[in-house]
Amino acid sequence: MPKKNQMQIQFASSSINEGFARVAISSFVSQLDPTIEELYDIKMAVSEAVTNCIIHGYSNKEDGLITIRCAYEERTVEIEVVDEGKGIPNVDDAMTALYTTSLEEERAGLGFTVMQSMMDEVEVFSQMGKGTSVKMKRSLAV
Amino acid sequence: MPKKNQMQIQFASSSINEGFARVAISSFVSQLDPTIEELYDIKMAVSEAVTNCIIHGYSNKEDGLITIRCAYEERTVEIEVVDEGKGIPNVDDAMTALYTTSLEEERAGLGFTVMQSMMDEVEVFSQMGKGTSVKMKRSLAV
Amino acid sequence: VGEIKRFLRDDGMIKVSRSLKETAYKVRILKDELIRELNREPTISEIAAGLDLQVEEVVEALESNAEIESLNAVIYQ
Ligand SMILES: Nc1ncnc2c1ncn2[C@@H]1O[C@H](COP(=O)(O)OP(=O)(O)O)[C@@H](O)[C@H]1O
Ligand SMILES: Nc1ncnc2c1ncn2[C@@H]1O[C@H](COP(=O)(O)OP(=O)(O)O)[C@@H](O)[C@H]1O
Ligand SMILES: [Mg+2]
Ligand SMILES: [Mg+2]
Repeated sequence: MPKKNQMQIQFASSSINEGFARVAISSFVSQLDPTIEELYDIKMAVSEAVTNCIIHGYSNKEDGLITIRCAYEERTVEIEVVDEGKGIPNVDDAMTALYTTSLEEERAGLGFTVMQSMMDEVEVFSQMGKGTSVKMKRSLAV
Repeated sequence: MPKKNQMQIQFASSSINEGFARVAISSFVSQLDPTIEELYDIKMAVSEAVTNCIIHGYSNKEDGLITIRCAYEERTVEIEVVDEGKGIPNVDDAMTALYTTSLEEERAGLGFTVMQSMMDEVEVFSQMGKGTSVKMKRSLAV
Repeated sequence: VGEIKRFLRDDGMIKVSRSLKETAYKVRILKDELIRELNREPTISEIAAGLDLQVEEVVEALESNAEIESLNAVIYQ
């Protein structure tokens, strides 16, 4: 097992690519021989972040670019999910549980809450009109 | 199933990343619901190309960058495997079956031959000191 | 070469999506078994070793397991 490694993937903001993003991340993280549970947690957090890029960042337009960078050092995994979409006006509000700008019933405003409960750290950087970056960290058990 | 899609992955030239490259490609191509055999062929061709970047392009140095671009339109998949390594002095020679610059016994000089038999088209572009790009196409059965 | 190989292999025509679901089912069974045996969550490589698969294959299968309740459901879908 290498001590350090990193990769980057880029794909269009279509929901069909969520599975690709999940598998790519979990294959890379598998280099650290995690448990299935740890992989599920990480995939779930990544899914929430990617869905946000698609639905909110790009307002469901399928020609936006989503970039995911993933790196690890020892057993700490860092994942950054980036869009170049519309940005978040107030990040603190957005990260509050149940806060949502979606009008559809099924969306519950719990995406960031899920990310925070699956990962050890979640940081969001956003600039209106420039895009959003969600950086997440998770340490795996030995 | 979307008619058109594309993605890109980038990773360090360490053999530990071969599995990651295979899974990423396979997950993306799986959007077209291929057969086991079609996917096996494509993964094998990608493996040979990636191994070449690592062993030949970067002479087994692990800090080189490998880029894979994968796109499809209808059921035709195009994959480009790119390194920024030492380049190939004579591409025609390199692509000849059994031609190899490796001295180790196990390496048989059949990498390009494998790629050509697994894929419908294989094109190689290379510039000394700049790197090598291997572009491969494969049409999937309906 | 390709043509001959294509005729010789009998699993060649099976869709990947189905074979991944079968693997996902086996992963789930073995995972429960290993949890009982080891008293902890098994790692992905322990699962792979137990099924005689590559870690890559397990990773891919995990993505396809969503609503599969039984192997029968997979085989006769
Ligand atoms: N990538 C993004 N680009 C723009 N806005 C975002 C992005 N991610 C999240 N948001 C904003 O943050 C809110 C909360 O996100 P989240 O907790 O995932 O809940 P939900 O997606 O269900 O609305 C969203 O409703 C949206 O307004
Ligand atoms: N990415 C690359 N960068 C530099 N040289 C390469 C690259 N890929 C292939 N080659 C050259 O082409 C030769 C033939 O490649 P291949 O058919 O895969 O056989 P092998 O890898 O077994 O030598 C290699 O021995 C090497 O000299
Ligand atoms: Mg959300
Ligand atoms: Mg070779």
